[in-house]
Amino acid sequence: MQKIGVFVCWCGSNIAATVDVAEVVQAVKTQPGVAFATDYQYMCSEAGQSIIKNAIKEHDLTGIVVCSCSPRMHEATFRKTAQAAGLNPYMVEIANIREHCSWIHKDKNEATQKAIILANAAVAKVNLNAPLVQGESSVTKRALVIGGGIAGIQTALDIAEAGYEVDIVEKEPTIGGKMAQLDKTFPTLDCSACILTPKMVDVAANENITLYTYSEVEQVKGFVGNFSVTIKKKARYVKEDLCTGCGECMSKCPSKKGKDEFNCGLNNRTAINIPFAQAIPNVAYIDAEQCIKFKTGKCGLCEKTCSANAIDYNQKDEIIEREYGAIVMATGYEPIKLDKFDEYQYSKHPDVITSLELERIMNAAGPTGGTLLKMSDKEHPHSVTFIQCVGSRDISGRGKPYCSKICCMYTAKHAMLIRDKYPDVEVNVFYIDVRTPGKNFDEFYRRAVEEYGVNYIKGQVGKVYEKDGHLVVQAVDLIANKQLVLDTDMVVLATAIEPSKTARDLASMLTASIDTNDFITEAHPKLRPVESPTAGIFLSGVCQGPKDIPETVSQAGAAAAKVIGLLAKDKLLTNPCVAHSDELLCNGCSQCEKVCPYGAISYIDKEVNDHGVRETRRVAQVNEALCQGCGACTVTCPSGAMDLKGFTNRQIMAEVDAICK
Amino acid sequence: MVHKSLEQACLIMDRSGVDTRKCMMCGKCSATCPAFDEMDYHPHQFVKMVTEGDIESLLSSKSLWKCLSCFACVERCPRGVEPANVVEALRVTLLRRQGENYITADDIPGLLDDKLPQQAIVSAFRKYKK
Amino acid sequence: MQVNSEFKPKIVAFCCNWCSYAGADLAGSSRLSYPADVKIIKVPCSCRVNPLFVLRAFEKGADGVIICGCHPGDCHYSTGNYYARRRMTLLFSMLDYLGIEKGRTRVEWVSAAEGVKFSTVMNNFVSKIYQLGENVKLGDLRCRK
Amino acid sequence: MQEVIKKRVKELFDNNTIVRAIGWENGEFFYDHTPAVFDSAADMDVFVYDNFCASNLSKYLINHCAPEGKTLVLLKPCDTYSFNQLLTEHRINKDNIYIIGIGCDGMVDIDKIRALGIKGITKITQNGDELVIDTMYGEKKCKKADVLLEKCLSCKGKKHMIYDELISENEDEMPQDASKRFDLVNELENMTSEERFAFWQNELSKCIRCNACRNICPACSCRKCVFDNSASGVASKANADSFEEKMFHIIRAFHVAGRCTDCGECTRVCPQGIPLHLLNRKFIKDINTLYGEYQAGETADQRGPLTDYTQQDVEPTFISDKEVK
Repeated sequence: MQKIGVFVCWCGSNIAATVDVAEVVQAVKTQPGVAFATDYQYMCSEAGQSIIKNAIKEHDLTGIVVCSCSPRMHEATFRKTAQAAGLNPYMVEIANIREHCSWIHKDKNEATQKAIILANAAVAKVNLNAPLVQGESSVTKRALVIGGGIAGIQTALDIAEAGYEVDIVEKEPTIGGKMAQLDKTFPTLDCSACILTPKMVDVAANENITLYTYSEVEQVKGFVGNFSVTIKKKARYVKEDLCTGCGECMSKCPSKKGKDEFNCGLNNRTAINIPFAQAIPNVAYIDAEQCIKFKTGKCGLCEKTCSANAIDYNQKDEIIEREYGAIVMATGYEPIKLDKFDEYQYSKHPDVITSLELERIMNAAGPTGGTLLKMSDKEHPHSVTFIQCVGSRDISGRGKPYCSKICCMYTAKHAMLIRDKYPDVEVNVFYIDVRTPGKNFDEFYRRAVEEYGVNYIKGQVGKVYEKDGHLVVQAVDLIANKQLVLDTDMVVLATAIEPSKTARDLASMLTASIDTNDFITEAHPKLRPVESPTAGIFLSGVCQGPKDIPETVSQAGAAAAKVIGLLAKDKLLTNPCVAHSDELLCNGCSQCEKVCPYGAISYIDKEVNDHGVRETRRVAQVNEALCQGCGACTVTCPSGAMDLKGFTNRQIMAEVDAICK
Repeated sequence: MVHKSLEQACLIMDRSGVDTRKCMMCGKCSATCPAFDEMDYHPHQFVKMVTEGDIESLLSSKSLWKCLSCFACVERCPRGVEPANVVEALRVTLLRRQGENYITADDIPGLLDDKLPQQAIVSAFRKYKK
Repeated sequence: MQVNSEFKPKIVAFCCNWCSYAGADLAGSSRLSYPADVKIIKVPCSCRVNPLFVLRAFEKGADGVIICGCHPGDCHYSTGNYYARRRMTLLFSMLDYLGIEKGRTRVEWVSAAEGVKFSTVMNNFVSKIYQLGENVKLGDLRCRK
Repeated sequence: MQEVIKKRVKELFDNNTIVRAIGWENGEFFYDHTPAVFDSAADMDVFVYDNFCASNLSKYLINHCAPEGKTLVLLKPCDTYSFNQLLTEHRINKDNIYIIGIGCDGMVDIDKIRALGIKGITKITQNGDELVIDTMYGEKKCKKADVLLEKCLSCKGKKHMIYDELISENEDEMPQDASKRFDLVNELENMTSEERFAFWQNELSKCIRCNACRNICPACSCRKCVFDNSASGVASKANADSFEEKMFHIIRAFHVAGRCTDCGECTRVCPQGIPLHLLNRKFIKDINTLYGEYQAGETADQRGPLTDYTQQDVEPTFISDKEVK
């Protein structure tokens, strides 16, 4: 028989205002096994924990129930408390009477009765708890960063700096990501490439960093400290170790009609290509779908041109298997597709562009050499209209329900840069709200209005259409309460951003939680913002939520710090709530093996002593280091031989019984 | 006091099936509206006025009858607010106040004949069922 | 159907630790209420829910049993909810086949970010159980007081 | 046929291919054959094979294989499915087993003959499609098709799924019309919920928990059943009330869902005449419609539908939200 102590927390007024804690204490005292019960204002406080420790010693408690906030908040705290008093930490159960009770019910009697039932269920469970001992697992001292944009680069550099090996997997032929495509950065107007490319060079030069560009993560197995990852390195058809990046092949390549992805498809590129001058690695790749050699078997001009003999048309995709202790998601974002926003003519008129396209047009390495020109006739525009919130804050199903966060600031930047370089150009910005929370952000926006004369008009654009060869914008000025019809030469759409399309599949592979918008969920929105709830998976950059560059870099550094903290450990304690097979009940039928996602179950022939009958039987065996404790096997097992420690059949049924009493 | 009549606001929201509080005042409805210049109150204003319960001003406005029911505002609203449905609810409200031509849904079947266009029947039910 | 005004249903909600339990926490911290008739049991994964537990709950007098897990594809253990989905579909179909009201059992996918959904799901489920009334077809009469 | 089999098995004993054979022998009555273990050629003298050898011998291999050497088993076509399923689940080892697949044209239900009003039966012989029945009141005749066992009415065909050798005349015969297999399930499904409840309440209340259905079932072959295990939390030896009747039968059917070959033994052996196979068939029908056609035991390396999934599987709400009849 257990001797159970029950500790009911008031959580100040969070619980006590709705739940009569004294009544809960009285009620649980009548439960079998309960030897002691009390309440206190803050059980998690130093004083509260002392009450628990003292009671454990004084009453020789064998198990405790804390009726408090969610176990997700303080289960770990109270387990430590129990351990400090000499009790096995797994003899602790939490009855969640705050999130699941006091915070959602108003009627005090109702809430109190529910709290009593939740406490009774926890008591019933503890009655069947058994002490559990955590195992140990090793840590592979190497990290994987998925994504080679500024987030991935910063995380990898920080991890490498601490002396750990780190690999970057980037799906594009070069690292750099979106930041490499930007012209200037707000609010300082730094040249984006000038601040990014030194970091890219650092990555290439750092001996702790291995780069896998033009590569994708194919499969992830394992768990914190021991991930096993399959990486597919796609064939570049150019030998990375030989190519010098001289670009001679590009000048000779006759297939010049590929869309230049780096310039958002605004101009063309050759089939053999280096995305941009500062690409890392500075190595060409061949777009096999475009290459004449691959399509017809004839050509081979690049091979003839290359003095380094780097071209290899027979190169195959390479599969790389590596072990990692930690994985960082830094998969970034894409602007959304605008096919559902026909009213802005984006797909029909070349002078209606996205903000990212404008970045390329403004950039000296871009399709117009940095001169602001209309893409339709390469003429100088006399007026440019910006439309904000295109697809952001949209719950109609056409766009994204969230604020993309970066658009207000980059639009102010674009407007300012245009007015600065071309004072003759009239710039109008249609906005719903201008959001500028950030250091020097509002000052920056005000400068655009006050110093550079950008017209900010509160109101949205209803439609854009073409009339007599020029663009017309029909909009509203909400402050003047007027409908406006303006002629303009260019329209720039502040397009909503969404997580990279690869995020969902990767999250599935990593078993990281992901929300309905495909942002990866953090372990706690306030207190653990760079970790996934899945141990060993960390989040860096926009994959977790919209962010600008400074925020991304801070988060990248924070994720690196968490990774370093993990890799610095030699051993990790494992979850002791793992499956266990009773060899006397096991039929050896192999059904459990089939549903185990970790390959943790194997079968051995074992001599058993079944009530005096000695025989060799085929029985299931659980590798406790591999088992993560999901319990899929326990339900597959018809005889009930397979059970889950900490969540045994009898424990769960005891909870059911207590609730239904 | 911002709220003129919460009760009236609820009545219109109920009748139109539109939750006007979802509006974020972007003005896209007014930017889109082909009848904007004819109106005294504009689409984004209707929505705001319903939220605030200022129904009486709306009922006496000519905007109510200037709306073409083209549904461009419904189509483009990023918040799913459906201003045109608000207009329809306001029209119905006004219709119902005129005692003489107020009929109940039960009266309609008796008024139907074979030649009546489908659209008219549906619209009659829509008006009087609300 | 006769609705007993005194009727207070007993509803057992099995919630997976990673998504739905966290979703319930979020509903709590967002103060999104749902009836106190719902009592949550934490399980590591929806695939830990044995049909025996569901029947046990009904035996002991539950009027409704709901199982909540991560959305398919988002399982913390990759595949657990896929197995739970098949098991529960078949179990529910069997209960229906035996003439047990199918509204008494339900599976819903609620992520850690869906506090609102959690509360909506529970409100809807509870009102369904109020409609169905007391579970007399599948209870152990000895457990009735 | 009986003599051909007997001769061949004796040969196999004599040339030491096998050390044991599992077949049938006469029971209390001539229509009451029971499974039997033969340890020598001489033992085989009492072997029988006729219209009353319905029992599926595959399950006996779990506990009755000879410790050394090969054990022979006689399997009718439908029994081979159970055999494969047991192989899949590693309950038996093919290396120790020698299978003679024997032909079958359906087994006969003595109660159905009696139901025709034929009494005082002393002997039954088959003549083509007809059964010739000697009774104390003279010779009677009936069509064999009219008195087949329930399980034979949805015969899976005459083809053996696994064997070492065959003694069969009709191996290639196609299954007889099995389209009626789910007729009763459909009928139940089309009833109102209340009618179904009444039907099952009536049927399951007859259960005396003799466990015959469990013990005969080749899929239900746990070393120790959860219902016998005092530590399982659900142990029960007798049905105390209507809930426990349902609980036992739901769990029994659920534990074999996706593994049941629909051999029909549960219904055949139920002394209370409960149509237990209708529970199993409901699962089979649901599995077939929701997850694709699946026949347990067709081969020995299948992945069962409950240890498998697809990302697009139907949601349980499909059941919960279905229109109520």
